[in-house]
Amino acid sequence: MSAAAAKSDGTRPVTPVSRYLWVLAALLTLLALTAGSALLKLGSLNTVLNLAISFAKTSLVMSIFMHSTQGRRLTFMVSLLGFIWLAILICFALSDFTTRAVIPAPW
Amino acid sequence: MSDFTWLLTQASSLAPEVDALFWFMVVLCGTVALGVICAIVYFSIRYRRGSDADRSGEPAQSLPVELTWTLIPGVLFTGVFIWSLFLFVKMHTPPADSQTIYIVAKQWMWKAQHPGGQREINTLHVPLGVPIRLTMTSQDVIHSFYVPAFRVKQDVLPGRYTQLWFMATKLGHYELFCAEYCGLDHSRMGGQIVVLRPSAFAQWLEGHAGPATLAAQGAALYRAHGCSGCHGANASIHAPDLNGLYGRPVHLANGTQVIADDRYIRDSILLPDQHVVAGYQALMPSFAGQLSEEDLLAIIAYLKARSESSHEHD
Amino acid sequence: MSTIEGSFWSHDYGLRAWLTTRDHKRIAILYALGITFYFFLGGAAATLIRLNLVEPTGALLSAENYNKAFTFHGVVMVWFFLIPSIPTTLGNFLLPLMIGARDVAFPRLNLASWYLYMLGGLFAVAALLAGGVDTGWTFYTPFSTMFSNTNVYLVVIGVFVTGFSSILTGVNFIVTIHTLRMPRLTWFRLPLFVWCMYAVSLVMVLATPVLAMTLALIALERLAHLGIFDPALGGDPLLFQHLFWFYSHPAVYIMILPAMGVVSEIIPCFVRRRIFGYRFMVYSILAITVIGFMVWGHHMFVAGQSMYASLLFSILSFVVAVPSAIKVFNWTATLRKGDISFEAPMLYALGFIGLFMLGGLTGLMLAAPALDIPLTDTYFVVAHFHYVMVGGSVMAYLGGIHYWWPKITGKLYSEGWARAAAILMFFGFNLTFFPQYILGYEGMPRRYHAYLPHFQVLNVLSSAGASILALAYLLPVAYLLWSLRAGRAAGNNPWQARGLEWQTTSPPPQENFLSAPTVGEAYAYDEAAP
Amino acid sequence: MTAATDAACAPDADVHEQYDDATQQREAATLGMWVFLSTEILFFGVLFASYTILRILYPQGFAAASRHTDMLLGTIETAVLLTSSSLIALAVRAVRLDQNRVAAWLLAATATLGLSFLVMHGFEYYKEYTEHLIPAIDFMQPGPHSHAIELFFCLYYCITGFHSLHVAIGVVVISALAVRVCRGAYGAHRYTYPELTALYWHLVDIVWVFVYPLLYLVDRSG
Ligand code: HEA
Ligand code: HEA
Ligand code: HEC
Ligand code: CUA
Ligand SMILES: [Cu+2]
Repeated sequence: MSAAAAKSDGTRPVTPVSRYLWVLAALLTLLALTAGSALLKLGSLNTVLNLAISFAKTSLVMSIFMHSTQGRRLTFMVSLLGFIWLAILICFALSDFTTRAVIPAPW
Repeated sequence: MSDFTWLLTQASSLAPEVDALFWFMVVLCGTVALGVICAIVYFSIRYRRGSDADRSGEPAQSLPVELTWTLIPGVLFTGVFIWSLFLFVKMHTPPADSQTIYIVAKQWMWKAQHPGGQREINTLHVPLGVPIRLTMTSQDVIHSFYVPAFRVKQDVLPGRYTQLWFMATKLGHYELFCAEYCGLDHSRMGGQIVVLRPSAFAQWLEGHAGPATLAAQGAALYRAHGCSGCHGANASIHAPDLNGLYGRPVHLANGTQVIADDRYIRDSILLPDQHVVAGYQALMPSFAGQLSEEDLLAIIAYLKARSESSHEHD
Repeated sequence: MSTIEGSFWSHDYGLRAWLTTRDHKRIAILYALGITFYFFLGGAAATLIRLNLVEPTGALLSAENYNKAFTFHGVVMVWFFLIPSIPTTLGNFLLPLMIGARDVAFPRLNLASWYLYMLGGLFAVAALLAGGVDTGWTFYTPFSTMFSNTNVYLVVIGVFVTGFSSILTGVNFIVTIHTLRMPRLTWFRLPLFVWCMYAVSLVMVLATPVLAMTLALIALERLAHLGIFDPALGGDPLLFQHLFWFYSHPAVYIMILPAMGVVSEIIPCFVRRRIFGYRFMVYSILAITVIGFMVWGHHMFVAGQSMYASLLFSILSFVVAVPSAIKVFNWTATLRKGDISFEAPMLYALGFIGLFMLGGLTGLMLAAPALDIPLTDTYFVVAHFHYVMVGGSVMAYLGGIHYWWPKITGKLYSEGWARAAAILMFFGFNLTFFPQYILGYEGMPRRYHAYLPHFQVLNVLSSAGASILALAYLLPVAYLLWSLRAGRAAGNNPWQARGLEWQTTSPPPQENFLSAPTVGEAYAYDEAAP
Repeated sequence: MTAATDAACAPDADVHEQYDDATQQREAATLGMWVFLSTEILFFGVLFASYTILRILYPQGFAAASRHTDMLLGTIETAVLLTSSSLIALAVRAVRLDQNRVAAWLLAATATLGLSFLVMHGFEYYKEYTEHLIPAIDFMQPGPHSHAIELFFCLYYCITGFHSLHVAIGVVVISALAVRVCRGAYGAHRYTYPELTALYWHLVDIVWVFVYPLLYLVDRSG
């Protein structure tokens, strides 16, 4: 046995059907919530809310359907990698686009 | 001018300051490099195989040592960064009393327009000791305006204005290069900056005066394209008054506030719905494709002139 | 040919056996062939560049051909030579050996990566044959999308395909290191080379998709005038630059991290000491990997990027230099109280430290935006990156080839020739590229087909250096090939090195280890060999 | 390199030579898949990053453009994908419980939902074609925000096109998998491949979960 796989044989217990169905119900409710809230006039809050709901749906899918939180911790960390790096890309690029017009420096 | 000197000429007010940082870095990095190289050579000789140097008692790690050479470079780097920060901000901030000259780049030439309507190609005449601000744009691809003797460089982009400033401190002719790769004749897209005494510069301006000043050309375009029809005093359409607009903060319909600089005015003309002024309808049509980059610069110069005269009346 | 018998070389004969092999060692050899080919192809382009620049008027090539020459040089050297160089050859060969595994985790995927690499390379060569490309290796828009009428599609497809090869190699290595280590081979017992392979795989996996998609968008813009990067249609050319450098700055760490790994193996071996500050070496590898993703904007200081963003990227560029500093100091400290001998690999490694340091320090100057304004897009930058890439990575690559050559082939090369080549390379290199620092400071812009006469002296020096360099690169080809025929048998561990790869036979058998190797701490040069 | 010891493991014939045992092999494959999925996120990430930046440059234009998309179809498509995702999760569960027929049906249902997603997208594209909304093929939008709308639709087609490509690949792979599952190729001790396929499908779903509000719901109330 290798060092990395030493802990267990890696098989997780089988998730009950009801759990999957509950998640599906939750996902569809969240979908209804997004669609509904999009029709309300909330300004930029609309976008924030939409994205928050998207993240909620994502965590449901990742943790229950994809079992990202139930296996090894490594899997969980890897599952976040793409999102974190995408955040780096977007945030640093925005640091340029959102501060461009402000011209004179304060000193 | 094109003699080779080991020290590059310093012909602008920024040049000595940039050079100070540059040589400081050369000395700092040189010292560190020399130190490391000396250490390597010394160890290599002292501890070469077969030498009788004492080799006992050396640990393979040491936290204090590691922290020393983590923190010392860290502190030095921070210092250099702060120095460079102040200089960089200065290089980015034209003094308030700068004179503006407009530059339009295209494959593969530089076109300059002075406020008085004088135009030149691949040369730029500037007065000694006067801060000059260049407002630049490109008709096609990205170019870069580079004057080594002034230590200034700025990319020139299509669809956007970028700016750069310098104050020449030495008479003479200086090389102008295009520093961003722009296609076939990138290496020939050069020219000269001619620094003249202010009196000689004034003379030069007079000698090269065009039929009309840039602002006057702008005024003509302003009428010809029907801007005055909406923005004029007795227009039937509800459009903002453009007197005094240049350099003033503008409230936009989306709640933000911007300074009406060259770029803002350019965008207002080409992409009018990008920032709609608070309290107005997005009625203005886009003039993209109808006005060349030079026309736009002329209109901006005209609006700027109007603002300057209206500020005087305040 | 007794050493070859029973090794992976003789496991199976014939072209078919090689082209369908899943043995990581054979795949490494296949890669090495491709990579050497592309190095000399890129070198041929460099030869044209340097010949052309002997004369201020650039009489040898037309402006158009000159532009194609440096574009081809950059594209080939970056994507088809340097990025795959160490990971796919030394990495592929050694990674499983160093962790005591029988192969990488996904051998078939490994072979697929090689095919993708070759396919991508074919596209690049096809672009050359079809007349070349003239966008520069950076493909800046709108030039590359709307103005260039050369074979942008072919090159973009080539790089895109090779990108997948990188990604698959990265996935493979990450999984291999996580799951196939020997029992008791814990993370902090891994050789630094393995750590560097791990880090580099992460960068490949996280950065390369961005490049691939960005290049796909370039192709779409050309095809359908999308306008995302074209200001004439409302797009933003700086968006392209952000996306491109989000990949391409981390890519420079793809090039340097493996080199650092190689040097970290060579130095302890020829100094007979444990590497100084092992843990800090590991931490700095990880720091470079992560922070390296947050500095890309230092390529855009004069591009029209916001001043505030420039300052942010600038400070982070200084921060990312600190771990490199730690590494340089630790290598130097390893020499202290050692028992140093100067075989060829060690000469390369020492050359690496010096040249990488000079390149890195000038990188530091460029990271200060106030200095970057005059220096960017001049030969100062060209000198900077050749110091780190050629003086750094290529030196280390050659050092690694020499160090592991006996392991890979079972033969010893001529030590005298090898030292001569290393020294010649060092001097040729400095003569080629040091003058370029001065040229850059004097204001000579890069990518210039012709230049002002007063730059000529330095350019001639540089070209003279390049011819020495060319000779120095041809020498190893000769004596290494010769060693295959006439070299002495190397024995399993000619350098008395530690590390699991030295515990098997040279060359290793197809299944890597006939009996399980003994695991201990890395670089245990102060202990008796197992 | 000991031989497989775990009783729960598959016969050794299934284990490739570089692995000690089936568990290790399965962990390697799963980890590999997850790493690959991160690269997928970054592939799409380029498009999302471009979207973010252009939307910040042209907020009104993007709002106007988004109103040209079909919110009803978009919402149904989202529901379809979410449902298919839970079906494939159930399918993997069934494989693990050796319920091969159930699993095969669930997979078939998943593939069918995926297919219907593609068909709905086809309708959308056709509708947009008739409304002159397809850049480079037939784009004609009068009015103030024409450029921004065009950019929005460029991204819209890049994103949904690339996503539909993923869906299409998924449909093919899942259909093939359904057949093999039905033939009993997988079971309680051999479910790595179905599980990896499911991971892929979930990721395709997750991407859509972000595409939906970003493309269909910008300023619907305006
Ligand atoms: C292997 C590749 C490689 C590596 C490792 C690096 C490393 C670094 N690079 Fe370089 N770079 C390139 C390849 C590389 N670069 C390429 C290819 C380009 C040009 C692309 C193009 O435009 O075509 C480029 C361009 C480039 C630019 C843009 C120039 C321009 O176009 O204007 C900048 C600016 O910041 C920069 C900075 C740095 C820095 C800060 C590091 C740091 O990581 C360096 C860290 C190392 C050290 C600093 C040395 C060791 C340290 C010490 C000994 C410490 C002691 C020092 C003190 C206490 C002072 N690089
Ligand atoms: C790994 C990367 C790598 C490597 C190894 C090299 C190696 C070399 N490079 Fe490279 N270079 C780049 C990466 C690299 N370069 C990049 C990314 C650019 C930027 C491109 C751009 O601007 O877009 C660049 C640009 C660049 C320029 C600037 C061009 C310009 O801006 O106008 C120059 C100029 O001197 C140059 C020179 C050299 C030289 C002399 C070598 C030497 O080290 C090469 C020595 C090797 C040989 C000479 C091969 C020996 C073999 C033979 C001699 C056989 C030849 C066969 C025939 C002639 C049939 N390079
Ligand atoms: C059809 C009428 C019309 C025409 C013609 C027109 N404009 Fe406008 N313009 C407007 C309206 C309405 C606004 C305010 C809404 C907005 O910002 O889009 C405006 C806004 C502007 C602004 C921003 C003003 C501010 O206070 O920030 C500028 C600058 C401008 N126009 C310049 C021009 C120029 C130059 C031309 C001619 C080339 C021109 N306009 C032609 C109607 C017009
Ligand atoms: Cu214009 Cu280069
Ligand atoms: Cu960089």
